[in-house]
Amino acid sequence: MNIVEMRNINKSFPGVKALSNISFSVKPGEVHVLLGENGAGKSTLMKVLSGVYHPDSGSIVLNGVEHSKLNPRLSREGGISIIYQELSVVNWLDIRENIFMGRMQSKKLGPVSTIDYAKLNQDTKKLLKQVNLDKYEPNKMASELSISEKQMLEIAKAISFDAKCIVMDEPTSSLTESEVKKLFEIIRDLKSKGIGIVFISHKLSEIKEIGDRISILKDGNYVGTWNVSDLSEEDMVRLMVGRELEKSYQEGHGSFGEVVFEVKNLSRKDGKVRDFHMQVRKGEIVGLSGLVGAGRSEAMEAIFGAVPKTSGEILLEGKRLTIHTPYDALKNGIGLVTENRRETGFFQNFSNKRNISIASLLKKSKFGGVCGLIQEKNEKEMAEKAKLDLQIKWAGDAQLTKNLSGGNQQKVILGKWISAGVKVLIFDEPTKGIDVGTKSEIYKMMRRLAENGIIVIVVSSEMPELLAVCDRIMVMAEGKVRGEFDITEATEEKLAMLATGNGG
Amino acid sequence: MSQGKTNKFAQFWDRYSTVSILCIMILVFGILRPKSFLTPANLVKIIEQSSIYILLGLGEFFAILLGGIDLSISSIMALSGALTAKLMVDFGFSPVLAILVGVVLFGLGIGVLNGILVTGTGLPPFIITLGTQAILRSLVYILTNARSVSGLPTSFQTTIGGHFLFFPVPVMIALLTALVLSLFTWKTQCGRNLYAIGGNPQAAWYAGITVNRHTVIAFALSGLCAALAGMVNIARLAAAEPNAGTGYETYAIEAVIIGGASFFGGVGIIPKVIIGGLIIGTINNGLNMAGVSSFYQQLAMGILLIVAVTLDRFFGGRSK
Amino acid sequence: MSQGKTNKFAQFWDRYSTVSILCIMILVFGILRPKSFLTPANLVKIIEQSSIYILLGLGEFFAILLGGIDLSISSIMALSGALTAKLMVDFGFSPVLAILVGVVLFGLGIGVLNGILVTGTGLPPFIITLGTQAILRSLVYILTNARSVSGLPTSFQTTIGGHFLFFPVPVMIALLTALVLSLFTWKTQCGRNLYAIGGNPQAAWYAGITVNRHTVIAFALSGLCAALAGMVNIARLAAAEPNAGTGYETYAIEAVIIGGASFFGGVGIIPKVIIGGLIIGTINNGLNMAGVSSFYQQLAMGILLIVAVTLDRFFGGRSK
Amino acid sequence: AKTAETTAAAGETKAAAEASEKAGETEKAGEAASGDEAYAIVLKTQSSQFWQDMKAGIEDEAKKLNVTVDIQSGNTEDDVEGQVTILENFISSGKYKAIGVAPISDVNLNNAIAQATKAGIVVVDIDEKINADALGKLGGALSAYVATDNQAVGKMAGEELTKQLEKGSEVAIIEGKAGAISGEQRRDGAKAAFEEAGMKLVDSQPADWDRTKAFDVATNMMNAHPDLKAFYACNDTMALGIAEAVKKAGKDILVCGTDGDKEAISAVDKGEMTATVAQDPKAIGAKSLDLLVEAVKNGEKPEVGKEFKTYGIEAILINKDNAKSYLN
Ligand SMILES: Nc1ncnc2c1ncn2[C@@H]1O[C@H](COP(=O)(O)OP(=O)(O)OP(=O)(O)O)[C@@H](O)[C@H]1O
Ligand SMILES: Nc1ncnc2c1ncn2[C@@H]1O[C@H](COP(=O)(O)OP(=O)(O)OP(=O)(O)O)[C@@H](O)[C@H]1O
Ligand SMILES: [Mg+2]
Ligand SMILES: [Mg+2]
Repeated sequence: MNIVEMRNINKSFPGVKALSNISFSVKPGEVHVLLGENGAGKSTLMKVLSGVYHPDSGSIVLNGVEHSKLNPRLSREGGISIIYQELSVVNWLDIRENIFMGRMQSKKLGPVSTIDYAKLNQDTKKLLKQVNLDKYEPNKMASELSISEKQMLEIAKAISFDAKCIVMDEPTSSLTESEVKKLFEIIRDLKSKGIGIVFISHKLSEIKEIGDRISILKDGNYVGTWNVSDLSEEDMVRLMVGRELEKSYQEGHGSFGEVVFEVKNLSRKDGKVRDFHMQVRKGEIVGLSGLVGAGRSEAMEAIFGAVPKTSGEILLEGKRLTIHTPYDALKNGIGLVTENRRETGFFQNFSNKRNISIASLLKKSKFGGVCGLIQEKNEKEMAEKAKLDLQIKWAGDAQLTKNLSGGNQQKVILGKWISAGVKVLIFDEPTKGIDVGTKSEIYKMMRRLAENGIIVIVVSSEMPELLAVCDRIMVMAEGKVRGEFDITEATEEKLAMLATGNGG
Repeated sequence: MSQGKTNKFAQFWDRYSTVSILCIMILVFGILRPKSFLTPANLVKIIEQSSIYILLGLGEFFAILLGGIDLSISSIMALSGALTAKLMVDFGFSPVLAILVGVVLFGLGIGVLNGILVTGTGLPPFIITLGTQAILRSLVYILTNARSVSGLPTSFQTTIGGHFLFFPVPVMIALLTALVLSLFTWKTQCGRNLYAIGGNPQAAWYAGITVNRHTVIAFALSGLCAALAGMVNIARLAAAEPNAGTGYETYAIEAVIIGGASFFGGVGIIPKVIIGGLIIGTINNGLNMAGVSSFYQQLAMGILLIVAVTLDRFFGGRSK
Repeated sequence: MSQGKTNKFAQFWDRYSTVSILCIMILVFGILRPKSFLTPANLVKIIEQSSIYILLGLGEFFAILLGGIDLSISSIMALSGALTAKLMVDFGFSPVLAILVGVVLFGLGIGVLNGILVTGTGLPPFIITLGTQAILRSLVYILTNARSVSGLPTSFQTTIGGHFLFFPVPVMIALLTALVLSLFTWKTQCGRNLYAIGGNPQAAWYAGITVNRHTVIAFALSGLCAALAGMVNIARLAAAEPNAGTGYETYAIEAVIIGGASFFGGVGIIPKVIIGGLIIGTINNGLNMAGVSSFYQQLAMGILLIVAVTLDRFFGGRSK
Repeated sequence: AKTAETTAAAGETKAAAEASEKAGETEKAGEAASGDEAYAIVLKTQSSQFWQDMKAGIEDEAKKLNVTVDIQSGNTEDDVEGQVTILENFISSGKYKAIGVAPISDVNLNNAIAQATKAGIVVVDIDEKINADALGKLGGALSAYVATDNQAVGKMAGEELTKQLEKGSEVAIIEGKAGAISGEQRRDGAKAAFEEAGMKLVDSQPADWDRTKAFDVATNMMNAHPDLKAFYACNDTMALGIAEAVKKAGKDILVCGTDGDKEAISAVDKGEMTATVAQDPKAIGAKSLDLLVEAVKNGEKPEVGKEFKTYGIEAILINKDNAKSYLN
């Protein structure tokens, strides 16, 4: 019998049909993979299951009980536990309170029931051990954990429910490799206890490794369900994108011009980056690899002037640049596509047009962006051009960027920097959470930029990505450059060895 | 929360909610007091009386646009008025010079100070301006020794407090300020940047916007508008009062919020602030005209605030 | 912004900043006025006078904990006080019954109403409670016809306004309330849920916490504490004043924020609110004792607010 | 307490004469009082001219009598609790044997006064008439009451206006803040005068003692009642705002204020205002201090229920005829 049975679910948001007539089920002890492009409706389907969204029609059977409308509490009582795509850790609560949020063990104290912290500590310690976080005490503030540790905390929380079905919405996108291994161990253990898992990821190799069955969604429609072993990675891509993806990653031409961009002994005030240096030649794409926390994003932020640095020289086309703020960087033709689109990439209250034009306008302005006039005609042309160049799919240049899918948001951000005519463009995790189709488009775009003489630097935690787009890959660890490989000699193993500090 | 409201009414309301509320109010008061309320003279009066609320609202708008708030505007209004009056009366400054020093320089200066305190400490503007509100009010008392300053030059009074082509000059000042600020928000880089910062301060920083500098500018504009309100006020009254404007920051906030700006920043337009200010003026005038007892006036104001903003929340698209 | 401050002083300050500020203030006033300020009688008076700020601060704490604000507490304080007084004086209720109806039921009820308005409309608490502040104040005037209500039963006065084992009863009430609420926030599920909601409302909702219900509870507590302040106040004055508490929401907010709570929600503890309230009481008392003119008292309050919160911002760990 | 009220009523008529007569006597009292006696006075606020003048009057008198006096006030005219705190602090400082109070409402300081009585401190009531009944019940005692009778003030203003108006003319009142007793008494006095003279009171609204509000409210009233002939304002701050509104409206409407602020007197002199009923805050302040000093000199102890005297400081009508003489 299925532990979860969703039938004919329909769900619309203003202007979008997110789910049409989707049915979905989970059997005990299986890992059921959900696959689809960005915006296909995976997260929405799971949020319907967890009661965050109410479906327009359709029914959900949990434990043999039929529901037409759930809420998070009811869903949990029905045996569902979920790790949401967006982290839901409360920074100002400690670990145990995060795990047991809203359902802490109580004991009677006269007429009132009070929280039983002793019991809570015990339970927490057990869970932390399971997810390799036992170096922390249960009363450690969650704010002191790194992003990937927070994700592990979410996993601990999810397994603490004794749920019959655990949903994991892109749990691996912010985990390190060893943590992914740990997670898979946990999943296998849960399976053996007869717990059903829904697993969402854009990383096809992971799906092959851990999945049992796979359901594919496309634009809110149901494509089909298969056994994972019956599909090759190519099949998956074809089914979710609806066409064949040509193996697109063409390599660079091997021979490059002189060094045009150079960073020398860059150190940050907070010590997260020390003595960083890099050289980029004309037409070359340089990648930056390393473990989470190695200081790659931090180095890029420092180049970009977003954080104070204590030392460092930045040279572009032989000229020394003075960069104290992102404004200075922009003025000197440096752009940064940040790691976190939503928080630092674009303006939720701005239309596509405005999001694209902002940097170019700023670049033309004076006195720290204070003086300058706006010509709307110009803006419109700029947006139109970006749309054509980058093949952005939008309903119009006046549509709010926040209503685009992740991939298209990313393209808008790209459009912003390209319109500003940057000479150096730094990409930080450019394809995080972006589906394979869009990914290959973005790779092509990077190559095109490099061919047009723009310096392209790519920071990524996904080694296949770096191996696919870069001409040279540098490795960082503990805030320092550890070494570099030409693409012809780089392999995942070599990169990993250098990143973890073994060999060189 | 959204209930698929793609119907005509919602669209209409989204665009015209604030104007509609104003019209409904005028209609209601017009029906209640057809002879006294709906006269051209009274309507002009309403606009004149609203000019201070509009000016204060314009300033507050910039603080709220950044997702902050400026509680000190009422004190700035009083201090600037008192200073300008003192300069003319006790120090013999010419009106032009007094306005330059007491309104423009002072207003901008004190606003810059607010801005520097906010950006320098990183504290919520609510706290900083709560502090400066108290400090500045106390400076008004110290400056004036809690006495009103009268005997302003006639030329000052008849120009700023007078009429120009039938229209009261305070109205002209308010509308002109609104026009300039509208252009500023629509057509200049700086204005655009303020919206960006209000929408997402972190993204603004990463896009190359000098966030602190712009925050200071927003508070400077707030200070300047408050000082202009102070100038209009002393011209209208022909005197500067130490207690002037006490509690008026509330009117300003109401004007901005009723005008559809979001408390979370990044949303709102100047023309709607004007309507917001007119709404405040109309209620005050209408309730007077209708002879509503003062006990009930606050009641009406409170209910109106909640109802207007709720309507906007549910049918308007903007203030989410 | 953090500058690697792992030194001893920072750690100490993080924990004891609020207490330290209080101690410094007591020291300063003690040196200025050794004979009148630092007497046991005066110190007890300070605590007694602070009891209203503490009670209001305790209520405000819950609104701020959720990342909101409650501006209506001053009006609730006045209305509850007036109602309770009327019930005893005009309707012959026994004190116990009057307190039950006028303080407990009324305070909770009006708080629940605030909460329902906030959750039902989805509007910022600032706007809603700005509205209810005006509405409730106007109801006080209507209820009392803007006259003070005196002639409270002696039993009421001597109990609530009197002493118990040397200690003024208002102090006992404030401390008892603080104790209960401390336990509530530390030891109960509901209390912890409030922190979770304040820290990350979406995460709380995902975790199955009934966010709306808890928001209503927070405002109910705010209302109850304000009503208790109203009760203490009428007992202290031996009368209910229609203007009671005007502007006191500011003191409450200051007490909470000086006490280190964050305006963004999710951070803060009750004991520090008590210290915050004591700080407000000490400044008021100390400035009186030092014979500072009322002009300069506001000045001092404003500066102190900014300085205290800035110190906490730069050396304290929590209120980021 | 009942008897107190009756003697108070009787005392009122004599008061003015007594006040002037005693000038010489108090001088002697001053000599007798030793230099380090300290007195305290709690005022309503210091943020208006009336209270500033009263403070000045007290300070001048203190210099004359060679005593020290500490004067404090609330931050605003609404701050009923703030005043209590101040009075309590004065009491608990233990420095004072006699304290003067100008309460915001008729009862807000009662409980604190009762504390003063218990501490053996003599209290003189200034300006706002305390509800003596309620005070007595709480065990508080007053030594004297110094004020101008606000109802009489309003009446005087009303009569001055009606003198210049035809019977049946439309008149309006601009009140202070809702609930402020002194304002209400003035309003009631003016109302009575208008009724007696057969005027038609068309509107009476508060403008919160605020000049801008008074300006706007008056403008609106003139629009609503085009035949309006006169305004009475419960203080001069508002009267000046009204006068400005009248001037701007280009109408010929009488405006009478209250308090006798310098600015108002000069407006009367210039014909911009019709009249103002001046209280003499300096005299009120000085008299209050005299009484405090005298009580201490006489070793007076507070006695609950004892009758206390009322010293009425006469209000002065200032109109065009005598305005010059008050403008030094
Ligand atoms: N809160 C919302 N309001 C409006 N539309 C939404 C909302 N949440 C999701 N959608 C829309 O529903 C559709 C499905 O989105 P969903 O997040 O489920 O995609 P997804 O498959 O999880 O994509 P990804 O792989 O990027 O996580 C999209 O078109 C999205 O825009
Ligand atoms: N509020 C909204 N109203 C209308 N459509 C929306 C809204 N939000 C999102 N969408 C639609 O949802 C689709 C995907 O949006 P969404 O933000 O969920 O993408 P995503 O891929 O999940 O992003 P990410 O990978 O960064 O998490 C887009 O087609 C967009 O048009
Ligand atoms: Mg998703
Ligand atoms: Mg995604």
